[in-house]
Amino acid sequence: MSLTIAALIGSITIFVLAIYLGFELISKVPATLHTPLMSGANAISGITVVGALLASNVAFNSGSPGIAAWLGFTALVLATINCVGGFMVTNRMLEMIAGKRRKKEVS
Amino acid sequence: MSLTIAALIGSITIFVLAIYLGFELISKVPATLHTPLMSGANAISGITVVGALLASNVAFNSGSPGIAAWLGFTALVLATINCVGGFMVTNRMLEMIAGKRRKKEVS
Amino acid sequence: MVDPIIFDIGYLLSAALFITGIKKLGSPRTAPYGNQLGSAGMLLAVITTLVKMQVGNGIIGWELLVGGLVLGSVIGAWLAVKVEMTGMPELVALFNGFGGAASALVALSEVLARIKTGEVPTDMLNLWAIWIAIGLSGLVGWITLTGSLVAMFKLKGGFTIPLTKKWVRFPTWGPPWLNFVKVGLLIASFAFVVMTVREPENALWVWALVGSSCLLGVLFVLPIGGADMPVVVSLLNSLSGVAAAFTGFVINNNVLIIAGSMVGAAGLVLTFIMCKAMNRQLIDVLFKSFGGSDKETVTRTKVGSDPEEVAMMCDGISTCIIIPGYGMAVSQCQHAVKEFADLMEERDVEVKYAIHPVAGRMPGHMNVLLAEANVPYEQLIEMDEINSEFAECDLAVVIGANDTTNPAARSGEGPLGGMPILDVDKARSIVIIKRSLSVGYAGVDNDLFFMDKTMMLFGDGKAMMSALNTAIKEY
Amino acid sequence: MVDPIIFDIGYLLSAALFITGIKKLGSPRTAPYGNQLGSAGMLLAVITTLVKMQVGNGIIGWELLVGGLVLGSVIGAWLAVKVEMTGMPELVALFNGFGGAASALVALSEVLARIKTGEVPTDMLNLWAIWIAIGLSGLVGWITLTGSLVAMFKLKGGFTIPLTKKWVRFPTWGPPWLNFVKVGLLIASFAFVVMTVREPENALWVWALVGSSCLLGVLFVLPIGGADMPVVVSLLNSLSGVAAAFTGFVINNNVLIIAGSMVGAAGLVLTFIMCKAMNRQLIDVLFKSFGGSDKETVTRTKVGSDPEEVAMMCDGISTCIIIPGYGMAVSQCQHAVKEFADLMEERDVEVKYAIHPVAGRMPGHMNVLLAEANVPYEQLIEMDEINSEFAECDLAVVIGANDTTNPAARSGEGPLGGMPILDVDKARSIVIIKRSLSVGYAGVDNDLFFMDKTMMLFGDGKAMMSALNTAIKEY
Ligand SMILES: NC(=O)c1ccc[n+]([C@@H]2O[C@H](COP(=O)([O-])OP(=O)(O)OC[C@H]3O[C@@H](n4cnc5c(N)ncnc54)[C@H](OP(=O)(O)O)[C@@H]3O)[C@@H](O)[C@H]2O)c1
Ligand SMILES: NC(=O)c1ccc[n+]([C@@H]2O[C@H](COP(=O)([O-])OP(=O)(O)OC[C@H]3O[C@@H](n4cnc5c(N)ncnc54)[C@H](OP(=O)(O)O)[C@@H]3O)[C@@H](O)[C@H]2O)c1
Repeated sequence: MSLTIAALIGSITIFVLAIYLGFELISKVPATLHTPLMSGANAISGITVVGALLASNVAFNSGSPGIAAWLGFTALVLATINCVGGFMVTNRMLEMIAGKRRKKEVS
Repeated sequence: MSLTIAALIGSITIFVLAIYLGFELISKVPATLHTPLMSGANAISGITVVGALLASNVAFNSGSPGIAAWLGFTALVLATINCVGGFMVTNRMLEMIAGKRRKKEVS
Repeated sequence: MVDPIIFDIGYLLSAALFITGIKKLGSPRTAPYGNQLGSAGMLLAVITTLVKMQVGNGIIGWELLVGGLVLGSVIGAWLAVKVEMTGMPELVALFNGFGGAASALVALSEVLARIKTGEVPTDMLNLWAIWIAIGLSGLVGWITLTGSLVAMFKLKGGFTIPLTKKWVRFPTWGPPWLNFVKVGLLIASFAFVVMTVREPENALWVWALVGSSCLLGVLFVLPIGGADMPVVVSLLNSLSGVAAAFTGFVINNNVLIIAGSMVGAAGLVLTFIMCKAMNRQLIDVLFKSFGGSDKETVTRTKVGSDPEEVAMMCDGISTCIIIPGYGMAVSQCQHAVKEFADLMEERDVEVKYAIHPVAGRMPGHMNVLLAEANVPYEQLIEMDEINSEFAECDLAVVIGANDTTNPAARSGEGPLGGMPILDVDKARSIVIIKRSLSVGYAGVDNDLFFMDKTMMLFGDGKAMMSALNTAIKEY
Repeated sequence: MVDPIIFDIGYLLSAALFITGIKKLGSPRTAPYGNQLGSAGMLLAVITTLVKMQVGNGIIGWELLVGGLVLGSVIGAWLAVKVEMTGMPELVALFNGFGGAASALVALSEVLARIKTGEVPTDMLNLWAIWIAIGLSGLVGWITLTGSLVAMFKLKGGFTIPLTKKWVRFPTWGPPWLNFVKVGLLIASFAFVVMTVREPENALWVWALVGSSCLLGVLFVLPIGGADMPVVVSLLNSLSGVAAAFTGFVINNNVLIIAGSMVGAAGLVLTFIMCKAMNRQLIDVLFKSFGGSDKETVTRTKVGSDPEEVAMMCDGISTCIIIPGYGMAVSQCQHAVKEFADLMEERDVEVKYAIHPVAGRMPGHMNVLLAEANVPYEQLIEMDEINSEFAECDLAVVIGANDTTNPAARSGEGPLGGMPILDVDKARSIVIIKRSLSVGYAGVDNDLFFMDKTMMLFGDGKAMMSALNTAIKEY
């Protein structure tokens, strides 16, 4: 798990590019979509679930699952709630806004 | 100059992100700016001048500057023409379009 | 040699899904698809991680990992399904807090495990890079957690004290000097981050950081009025993305970095967009308190009308504008409202809905509710467009809206000062349905109620609307 | 340990400058600033590279490197300064070709040097990654070079054969079967790339690739009519970006990857935007030839007028629309046109300019020229806006425009079919200044010339405009 300087620079480059991209992605959003967009983005920030998986596994693998392991497990549960709940609640909101509209367009 | 798999993946990630970013950056451009934008972007693609510098130096450093070295040198000249000429010609076009307009705004 | 590439491709693909997902979420037609893309990306990332761990050192606690995932999914799904439309903003805030907490916990777990097993990096580069990433991830993560929790309670308006079942209004408190405390705490937190790097074996600094950043989150949101909560939640959402990105640096994983920093940036943009829609400056939102203060005592009075009287009013008009507000959301009377509109249309009245951008408690709140009640999209008119029509409108029916119609906003002073409002007072006659003369979110008295052309229908939105509909049918 | 980080920060900063530069280039107010940011990024990247090389293994051929940079700068600056406004599109195409060639040459130099010194990678990963990057960089780079050169000559319209001084029109030739040849060549080129990887020591495949891709570039542009060249140049610009990105993989440098792929993507977007402005589908542009074909022989005739007659016409009108076209650019008569407009305005005539999006030979051509002549920006009206005003216009003065005014486009057939045009034929009277009755770029006869209300002023644009101005002053 040792870091090389090249890898660090690569990560920082990716960080900067993704920030630029984030700024560009969203330009004009109608008020109706503010909350769904916020909640969808929030669900995506639950990607930390990947970190939680790694952290709890590393901690449990290390033999003596102390406080670190259980912190990792808590993180896992919270992150999963964030993702799953977030995507579902976003979906519910969108069903009502966009779902109806789509139906109208078809008919 | 050996490549690790992590570095390659990092580069590919950067490649993909930059492509996304490129697509997002430009959305609506007034016709007046089509040519300057094209020519400005073209000048930026002259960034290959960095590659040309490295290539010609490596080739000359290798002791016997054969065909590879002179190819690198040619690349260097062409890339520099592309950058310098490109930025200057873009500037000339913009001076006429935007420069005039700015002057008007001030007065 | 081929295996590791597959995992990286998996991560790259999931990052691409996130990017496309966020992009599509920004436009009405593609938003549901965008959300699906996002969740597909998440699933892919989780599966990739599980397989990678199994292929790597092997997973020891399969039951635990899967258990955690299942437990989280069940809780998340349950919360998402059972919440009512009015409770959505609170839930989003809660989820957001969980996300921040998870990032902070991963960082904490990592640093404690490393200290315990003595895996503290010895070379400068690794120490600085990893320890700073851990510190920042914790700092931002804990702020997100406690800030989001406070925001959630503020959105709810308060909480019941356990056992006593007493409802307590959540306080909004922020004297000017608090801003100095906040700055001081922020500096202290950064100092703690630096200290963790200088004494990497000492867990004390880590815990100090946890404490200071948790406190910071609370103090950050405490002075902000409930009306500004959506903006704050959006900002906290941006922070939770940043926390995830820092966690990505801790565990050296690109997909966290990409998704996290993208959400961070996009969330910030959204925050500004929302500020603009609410006609507020971000800096004012964060450092000047607004609304949610103690309600003014109502001194004036107005005699209420009854549904029959209003039904009579409704006869013979030709244009009617319906102005829904937070009260419609609370009493869930959108279906009754739609029925009222249908009754009016049967009588050849032209019906439109005036949608204020911040009516209700979340942006787009009214659109969501009315869409649920099958109101045709074309009848929902945005503020800017409909304001010119009030002068030609025979009857304006205000259902549980208050601040968004309050002419006091035009004066430019007070908590509502400068907020654009619906020009309901220009209508030929006005009916207002609410339970009392009491104030709305911003806590400002509303002259509209006391105008001669205004009839007040006091009562719960749903009950009153039904009564009105019955009265119209019988008239 | 600190040193290498500085270089990487330099590269990262220059990438950020490129990104911001491209973004700013897309909006009129910020475009000049965007261009400066881009050039600052380039300067930073070059300096970073030079310092890094010196600090690293040391630079042996300083004179050569600096010499190359200076030589390139001088040539580039000279070309940029001496070109006339009308020649800009050609110059951009030429520069673009140089950029592609540079990428291809770097790749070629790298592969030849490695073969010569025996530094061919032995492990699969390096071999595949580097050799494929080299192959693709060459493939795309050579296509860009030869394609851009052909495009340049097409934009010029032709070339003088050396020694004989004979002007030859550049041919446009592309029977349907040529598309199959192109596909075949493309497949062959990819096969050569694969072969370079399979026999990495064998330079033969490299040269085969050079040949096939050069040919491909020529055949790709040869069938495309001159009128579509701007789109093609934009597409080639995108390709030159892609070539630079592949070169980035070859020399393992992120700034090349970022700048290159960003230009690649942005160029593609711009290509589509331009297609849309010219009302063409990209696929039609690339695979169906259009315009630039042999000119039709003119059979009808029309008697020309003289400036005095037109000066008389100009007296007593109250609205005048000026329609500039390619002929104004060729004869450089924009100042005379502005003088004409001033004369009209002195006589209380309202003057406007009708700007067709593809008038001239590059988008925005007319705006640039008229801005040079100090025409106020508000008087330049876009096609969609001004078309409704022709019916109320007393006099339309067409100066060297043809296709953009040709009513034949409305029929939907022929090379002009479907192109939106300026409704000049609706004006009450029309004056057209051009040298003859001959056709414009698309090679279609123009009924406008033969209408009764049309007066033709035959002659060079500048000469004719000056004569007209004198006549008006003397009238
Ligand atoms: N949309 C957003 O993003 C957002 C988010 C947070 C805050 N805000 C703020 O919230 C406010 C929204 O304005 P608004 O006009 O929609 O609402 P409001 O000003 O908050 O007023 C809502 C009114 O509904 C009435 N009401 C409550 N429950 C009811 C029930 N069951 N039946 C009938 N009436 C009921 C209340 O009066 P009674 O108590 O007399 O019944 C109250 O005066 C603005 O100040 C806005 O800035 C907006
Ligand atoms: N803007 C772009 O991006 C772009 C790029 C490439 C091609 N195109 C195409 O170019 C065409 C542009 O239309 P347009 O109406 O501007 O031009 P056009 O249709 O090409 O016609 C220009 C006319 O100017 C006359 N002319 C040439 N030299 C002259 C001189 N010295 N003095 C006076 N008149 C002169 C020519 O007639 P005489 O020979 O009789 O004098 C010619 O008919 C369109 O077909 C467009 O699709 C546009």
